[in-house]
Amino acid sequence: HLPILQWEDKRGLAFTKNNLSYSSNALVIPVSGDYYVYAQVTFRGPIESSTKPSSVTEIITKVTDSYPEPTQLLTGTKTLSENGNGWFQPIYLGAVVSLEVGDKLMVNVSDIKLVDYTKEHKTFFGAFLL
Amino acid sequence: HLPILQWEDKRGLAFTKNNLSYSSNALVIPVSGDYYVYAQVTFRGPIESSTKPSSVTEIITKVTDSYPEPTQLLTGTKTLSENGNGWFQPIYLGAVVSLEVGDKLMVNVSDIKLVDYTKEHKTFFGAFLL
Amino acid sequence: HLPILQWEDKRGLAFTKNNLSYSSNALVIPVSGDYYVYAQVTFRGPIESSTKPSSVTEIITKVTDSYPEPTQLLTGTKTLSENGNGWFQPIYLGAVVSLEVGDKLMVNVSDIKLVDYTKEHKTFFGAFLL
Amino acid sequence: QRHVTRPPCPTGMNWIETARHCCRQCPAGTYLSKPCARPENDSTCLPCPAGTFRTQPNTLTKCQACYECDQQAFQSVLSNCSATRNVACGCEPGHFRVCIDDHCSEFSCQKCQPCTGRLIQRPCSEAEDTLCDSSCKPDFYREGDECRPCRTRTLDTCGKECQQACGSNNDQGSG
Amino acid sequence: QRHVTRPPCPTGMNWIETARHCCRQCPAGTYLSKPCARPENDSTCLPCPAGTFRTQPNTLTKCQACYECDQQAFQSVLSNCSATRNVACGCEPGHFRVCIDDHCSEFSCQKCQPCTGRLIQRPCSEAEDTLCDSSCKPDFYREGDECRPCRTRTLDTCGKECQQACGSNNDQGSG
Repeated sequence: HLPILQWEDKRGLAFTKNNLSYSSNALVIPVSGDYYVYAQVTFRGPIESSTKPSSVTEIITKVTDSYPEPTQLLTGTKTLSENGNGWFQPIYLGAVVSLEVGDKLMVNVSDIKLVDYTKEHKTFFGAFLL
Repeated sequence: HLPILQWEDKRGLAFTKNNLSYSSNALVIPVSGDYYVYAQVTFRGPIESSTKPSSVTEIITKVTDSYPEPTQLLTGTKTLSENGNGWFQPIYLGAVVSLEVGDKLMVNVSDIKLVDYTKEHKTFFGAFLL
Repeated sequence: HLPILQWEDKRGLAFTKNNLSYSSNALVIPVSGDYYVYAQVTFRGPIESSTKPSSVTEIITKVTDSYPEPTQLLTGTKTLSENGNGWFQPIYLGAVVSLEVGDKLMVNVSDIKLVDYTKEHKTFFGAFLL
Repeated sequence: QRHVTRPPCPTGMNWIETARHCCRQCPAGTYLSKPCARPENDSTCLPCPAGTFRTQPNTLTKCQACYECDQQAFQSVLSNCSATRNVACGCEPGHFRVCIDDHCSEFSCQKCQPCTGRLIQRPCSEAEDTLCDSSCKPDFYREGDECRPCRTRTLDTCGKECQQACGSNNDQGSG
Repeated sequence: QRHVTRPPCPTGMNWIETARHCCRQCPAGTYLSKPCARPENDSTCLPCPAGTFRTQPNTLTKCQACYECDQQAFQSVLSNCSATRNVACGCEPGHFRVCIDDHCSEFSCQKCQPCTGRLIQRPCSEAEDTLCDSSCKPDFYREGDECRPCRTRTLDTCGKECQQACGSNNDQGSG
């Protein structure tokens, strides 16, 4: 499967509330219900590795005890046409999904090395109960 | 007007709740109030028809009994610069709008043939009452 | 700092409610709490000035009495690769942030002249209390 | 919540959910400020505030915000927004319209090409760029896909075509 | 709600939050319609409705929606979606797969190149474009990076390479 992003959950703008907790790279759902789940990943390049990626992908996935495989909830895939040197490509995803207590939400990306992790306001991930 | 997208409202991740119902390509508003309305359409190409589109557009529109014309609520227009072969372009839109009971919400696109309908987590549409 | 966008808060689709008010280019927070804040800016070109921008940026910032400098809450930066004539580039941002009563929310952009201000459904800004 | 199907209103009237009866529509250019107390009475309609419009009779509580013409992108106002009609935008003189999508709901205005050194087959218009003649005007010679005035030719730049167009008589050349 | 850590369920069973006990998993191709009343009883499992599937034993209340093959982008169905397996897509004949990302979870189907005037080193396949021989076939001459049939050569287009490939004997030429 695609690599999983790790998140800061305490410092700066990050916070968890209403029992929504963050552990081992996932937001853990405390109460069954409908949640608005969202995430933005800013991708950027070029990076050392020579090959220029032809696309970047961000996927919000759900892992649950009731099923052995992760479920893809939201996906953003963008092909890259920037030729020059530096490029930036933000992908925002957000939607309402039905979740069960104990479900885990994670963000996968096509290539972790392309993720701009330098500023908390460029790459972020969250959810709130409706 | 621009073609209207059709949606799956029962299978897989799709669901309707709290009397928000889906009929004839539209979400029907059960109760007047402020709603957060959102939609993502993933466009992709090339497709058979030779001409390469110069842009793609997604519009969330409202139809109401109180007015004979649809109202454009949210619009995302992106010009395409991918030259090569396969290209992907997601457009996400979301905002709070005031709606009346009976109003209908729809998603229009510049070209239905360019919409990636193959996976439910790439193209989605929804709303929730605040 | 980057230039601040001005907003229409009464006419057409625009409205303010539940004491969330708009004054001197900012949404003023009436009650402390967690808000889902969002904004879309559609950038477009070319415009008179010859130089073609290499990128566009949208930032949602917070100004608070407790700190002399604005805080960047959400940022979307996209490099431009459209060469031809007309280009369009929408950037959508949205996330939950903790705000205090009296905090002011604003939208900054890399270049005001590149903002498509012509249609209210292409560039918009809002927030709602969770 | 019992979902009652609403009785259809007679033409010219719309169902008002808050009043739970039909009311007469407000004319174009106005909006519904207060619904009629009873179907027989008139609704209170107010004119659309400046900067907004309604092209059709309606029972909406707000008018639509006028679009604006993109003056920074060489657009010009063909007709201003009125209470009953949205603004209409075109291109400034010397520019023509390039549609961004096939409905032309979005368009950019591009500079008309000047046809230097050529005759104009069809002048630039709102919808189309100038169409230049393929051959060069008299006293102009072709170089690549440009037409250059004969007087600027020099001995070494004046190839076969140039001599044909400008005559080989050197004293005319600035060379 | 006191957050009690759940006792692990025996293999083949999952914890059911609503029932607050473990229940047997439903087999692949079905979903949990009603949880078991007691761990010893069976859960009520129903087959996945048409257009949905579950590849693994589960206690989910819904099946996953099948993907669709992108027929407009020259994809073809290798195997249909079944209750236990998602659809599998490939490329139509005469097209090969171009992966959009290195996991090839997304791919587009591109027309195989025809190798006009060249021998085929390796035919086009699902995974790769045709590999054309670098030199031209007999009775073909090279022009730029194309191979043209000798019979179409004319006096002024038939340079050195062309004469070598097609022979200088003019009566064969169409010139």
